[in-house]
Amino acid sequence: MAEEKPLVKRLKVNEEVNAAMTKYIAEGWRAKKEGEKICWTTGGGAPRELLYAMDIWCYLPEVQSAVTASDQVIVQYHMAAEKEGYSMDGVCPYARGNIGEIISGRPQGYPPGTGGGIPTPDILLAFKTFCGTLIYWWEALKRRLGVPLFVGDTMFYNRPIEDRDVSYYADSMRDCVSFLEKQTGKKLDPERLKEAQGLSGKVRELMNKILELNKNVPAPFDELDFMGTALAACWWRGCRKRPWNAVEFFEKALAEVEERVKNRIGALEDERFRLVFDSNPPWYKFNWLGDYLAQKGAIYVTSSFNRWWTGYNGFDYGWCMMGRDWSFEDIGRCNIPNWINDGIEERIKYMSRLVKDYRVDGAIFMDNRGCRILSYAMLDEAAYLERDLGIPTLLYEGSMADPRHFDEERVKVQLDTFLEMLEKKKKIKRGP
Amino acid sequence: MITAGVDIGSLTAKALIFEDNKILSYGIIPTGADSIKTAQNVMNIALKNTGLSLRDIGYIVSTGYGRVLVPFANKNMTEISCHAKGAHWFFPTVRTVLDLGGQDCKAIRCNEKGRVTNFVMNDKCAAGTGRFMEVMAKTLELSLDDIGKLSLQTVKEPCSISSICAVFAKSEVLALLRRGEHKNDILAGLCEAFASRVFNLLSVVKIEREFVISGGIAKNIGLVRRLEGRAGLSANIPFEPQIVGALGAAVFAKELSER
Amino acid sequence: MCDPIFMISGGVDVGSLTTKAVLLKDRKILSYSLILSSEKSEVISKKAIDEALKMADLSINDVQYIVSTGVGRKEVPFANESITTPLAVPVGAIQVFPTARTIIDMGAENCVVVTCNEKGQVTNFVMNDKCAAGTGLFLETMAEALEVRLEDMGKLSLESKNKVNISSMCTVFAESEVIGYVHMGTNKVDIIRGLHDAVSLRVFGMLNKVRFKKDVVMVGGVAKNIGVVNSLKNAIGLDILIPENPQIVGALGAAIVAYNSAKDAR
Amino acid sequence: MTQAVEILKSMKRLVETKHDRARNFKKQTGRKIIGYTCPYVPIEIISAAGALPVWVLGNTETVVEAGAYIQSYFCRYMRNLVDQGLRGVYDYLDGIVVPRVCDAMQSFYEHWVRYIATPYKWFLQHPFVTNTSYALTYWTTELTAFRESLEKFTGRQISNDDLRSAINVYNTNRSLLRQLHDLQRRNQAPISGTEVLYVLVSGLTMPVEEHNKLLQELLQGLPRRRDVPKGKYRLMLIRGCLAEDAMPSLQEMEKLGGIIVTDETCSGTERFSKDVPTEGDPLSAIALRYLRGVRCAEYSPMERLFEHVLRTAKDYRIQGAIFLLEKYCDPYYMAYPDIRRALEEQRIPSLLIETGEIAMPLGQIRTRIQAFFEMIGG
Repeated sequence: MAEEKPLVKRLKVNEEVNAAMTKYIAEGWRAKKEGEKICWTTGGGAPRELLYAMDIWCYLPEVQSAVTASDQVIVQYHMAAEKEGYSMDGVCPYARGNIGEIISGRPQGYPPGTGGGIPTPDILLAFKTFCGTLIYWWEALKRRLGVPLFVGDTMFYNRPIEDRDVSYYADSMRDCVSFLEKQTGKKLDPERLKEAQGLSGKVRELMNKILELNKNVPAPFDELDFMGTALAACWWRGCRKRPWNAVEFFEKALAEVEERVKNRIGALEDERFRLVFDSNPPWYKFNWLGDYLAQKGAIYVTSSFNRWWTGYNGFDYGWCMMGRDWSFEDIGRCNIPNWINDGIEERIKYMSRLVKDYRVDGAIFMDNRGCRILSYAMLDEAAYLERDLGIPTLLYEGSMADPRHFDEERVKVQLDTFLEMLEKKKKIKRGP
Repeated sequence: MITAGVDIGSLTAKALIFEDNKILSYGIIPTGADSIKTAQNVMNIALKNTGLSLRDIGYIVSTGYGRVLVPFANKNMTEISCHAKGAHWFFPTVRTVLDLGGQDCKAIRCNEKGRVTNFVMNDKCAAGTGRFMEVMAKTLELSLDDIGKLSLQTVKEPCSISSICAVFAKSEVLALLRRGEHKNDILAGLCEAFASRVFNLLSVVKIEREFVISGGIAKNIGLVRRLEGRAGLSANIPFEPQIVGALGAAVFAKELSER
Repeated sequence: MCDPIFMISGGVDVGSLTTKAVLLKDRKILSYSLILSSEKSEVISKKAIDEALKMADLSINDVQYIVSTGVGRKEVPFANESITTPLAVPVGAIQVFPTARTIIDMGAENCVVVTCNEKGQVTNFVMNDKCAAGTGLFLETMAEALEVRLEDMGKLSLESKNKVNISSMCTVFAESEVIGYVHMGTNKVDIIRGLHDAVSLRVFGMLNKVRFKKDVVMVGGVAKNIGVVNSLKNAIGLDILIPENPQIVGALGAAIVAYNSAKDAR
Repeated sequence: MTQAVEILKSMKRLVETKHDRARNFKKQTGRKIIGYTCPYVPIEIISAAGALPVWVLGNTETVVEAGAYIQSYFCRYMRNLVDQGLRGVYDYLDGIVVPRVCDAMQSFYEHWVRYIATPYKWFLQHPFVTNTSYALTYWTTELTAFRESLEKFTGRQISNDDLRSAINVYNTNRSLLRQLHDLQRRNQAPISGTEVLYVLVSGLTMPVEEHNKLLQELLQGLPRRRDVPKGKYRLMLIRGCLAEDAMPSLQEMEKLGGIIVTDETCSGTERFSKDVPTEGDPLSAIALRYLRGVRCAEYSPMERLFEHVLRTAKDYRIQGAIFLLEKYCDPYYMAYPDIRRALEEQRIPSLLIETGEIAMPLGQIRTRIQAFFEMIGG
């Protein structure tokens, strides 16, 4: 029976990341009491380095919603938000979860040990580096919490990035600095920002190294599992404080992965199908998905998601290397590029590269009702992978953070059928 | 003067005869495909044992799904206004009315005169409508009346019903049956899902006591208990919850005729 | 007792509304059964296979290999193997129509569109998304609302002279829309036609997603609805092949798979 | 002098025949036609280039072919447009111009250029932040690039005088529409919301000069109109793009005794409430108008939107606001709860009606609207 097969061999470092996150939230509450500044900022190209350089505590409501989803408590927040009119179909499930959490006030002891959700902000910082929702969401937070908001902006790069784009970002960075200086009453120390950018660049480099190692057969780690580590990157890139110095997590992770590669240890005992995914995973079914695939010898070896800011379309993350002299333009050059903000052509190129470089047998995407910007090119990608690269592709219906859009039985049927398809394909390849 | 209210719902049609603030008589029949005929039939049934004829009725207000198709009505009004009015007639202190109709479910807030001050209706997802419960009763081969009682006699614990769509809830129930779950537990699960959805509607209009439940499903004791539990209030239920709409219409008819 | 040189194999399809069983003697259908899935899968699947066995006058021991499919496939105690519906259906369809390359399976709660190769192996497939339009349940609910028998809908819709547009794809909304039309005294046959057009447009959308190719076969309960089939034909501009017993194709496919596995076993 | 009613009828006809008219226009004038999707496209530049800007409008037809490219959870407006494109409804377009507004519109642009591929295409990188100097700088450069690309495509220089005259004629159009909007402020508005919709939409699909003529006649005729609409309940309509796809719901509202006297929609007041300054360098003037002059649930800061809604609600003495929101329209759904609350604080009740592919049938909409009127009418 499939069920008896060993499941995913997970990365040890993830436990440390989770512990650190719990601590960061608890510490944040304490620091807030002592008058330190808390900032809620957006994922993607928001200059987190700047916040750390100015000793501002930095929290990501997007991540928080992913966490409440994987803790299976997000639906109550969704419903709280829906009562106020935040539509289940119209509004991003992250935003609904986050706003609902504010509306309903957090239930006692949730999330376990975190002192109850992320600390309430003194500063709001939104950079539109991919979806428009971020802006509407942060504007809604501003109206609800009455906290000062700064909005930074980048364009939609369905064309090559030009110098005017870079200087536009750089200008908004400069503006952002004076905003933060006003809010904190402190001046930015350029050396601190240089250091933070360096750390951040180091994280990009390490992360990229690790992701490259999954090109090995068998794949040393499960791409879904690695998201646990990647969390540290999107949260604490540029943070030097222990235990949240992301560089350290990634050095550990790299060591762990290199060790596995050296001894030809795979994340699965018997790796049979190498898969890629686009968009987000269903956070509330996160481990379930990895293990269900593992039972059938299938594993995600790469994804657009984890590569979203290490750059893979020829963009040089070396811009932010340690010790280099930086300008706001440089920071722009390394924060702007991001596949989520690319046009269809670029995304297809991107997927094809992943498929070839990682020797992928099939693609299983979640058709993500929760995020239009992540999913808008999916059907085009799928068509291209199937028709032009002969890579079987499955789209199953779901939402990154709203379990009510996910029907386990139906997903199982589709996964089973699809993996059976791959099986047949393999047989044909091997011949009789 | 004698007035009447006719409520052509999607599942049942009701007519009520009303004189100097008293209910003379009423009739309830299933809504047929031809609603004009249905309206006449139900009106005749209501008139039958009053010795009155249509000519004796001074003013008639129609309401419900088929409100525009009642040939002998002087005016038509929505079930929302009529349910508030009717509930207010039964319980003058009422401030919140929950009407669980066949096709949709409405939470209504009203003032001391029984006038609507705020209302919300269920969106497309049918959990929270009579149709939903009817489909489930059929699926479980039970009569609508049993559902409530049985749902309170759970064997293990309530099954969790995740789907809010009537159609998918149906297949979910079938799956539970295939897995050999006990009917009562499935029913309990259904009523839980139902109650939580309906309660959401109530909290949108901000539930205030006194609160009245009208419509056919008010007879579902399992649901009523669960709603009361969530609201922390005890609900007022008219002796015949299905006629509240028709009654409201008749009361409006009285007021309009006096203008 | 049957001749040992022959191979007896069985397929059981436990659907959400009906359960079907098919018995094969080699690749030929010996007997089949179709009953309502009103009980636990373990029980109902047994009933189905027993009924088929009775008709073929065989006992369960005569059957070398049994494959189960459908939503209850995992709960069939006597099955040697279980496969999903999208895998079983094309195998069965190919058996009936060797030229089949695209199969539409419209069951009670799911609508699956599959493309396959000449061996009946799946090359691509898509399932309807959670909004249930385009499924048997959708039409069943509407039949109830219209107070007509589900099985009559097909031919009734053919009498329709003028088109009624069903705007909503949501079952519940569509139902109240239908009731609305009924209350307005709209001709039932026109409403039914409107429903069929709505359903077939949805399926057409799915066909586009898998980039369907000839021949197109339709199976499952809804395939018996001539109205849906016709408006789908008009939509895709191709003929659609319908097996004589569209509901048992899944079970048939499972039985064929069983036959092959048993043959390999020898 | 023609009756207002006659002009309104003719405008309705103009809308119904928009595609044929466009095709004839090309045949007769040989000019190019450029499609656009949103009020943040500076159409002055397009018409200064000698092309006819045409707003591509959604209709209520079922989406079929587009389903293979855009998922069902994108708004009908965008899915429907791609579907129309695939079916060749807009085959007369020489180009498409789409600004960066919402994610769905980005997706629309990407799919349009990929699968419908009009000869000319331009994605206008409109800043999301409208109140900074560097946003204005960026936007001005963007418009300069847009101007040049249009010159290349049409093979004709766009002089500043071309721009100025385009600005003037569109300012005229805007001020005429404002005059019409002023008439709706009256206690007994001489024109219904459904009629206004045709006035607005017809203007989006024809040469602006001709539309101006019609508007002038209409404005002369209206004050003397005898059969003024009977509607009792003064309503404000809030929606993204207001086009024919909203017509069924609008008709219900006004049939049941309401009258739409003002709106907050992209194709409505948002389009004409602000003029382009006529002095100074025309392109900079356009840039300023199309950056600072916008109030949209997409752009930051959003206060302008809230202020406008509340002010107009007061000016026009509305008794109720109808949020006629397209399902899956995330920007509006994100702002909706706060706008609704702001209106409630002004004692203005509101009703939410969702339109879209899996939306409510009219029967359901009717009940909600009638109940809403019974509530505000007492």
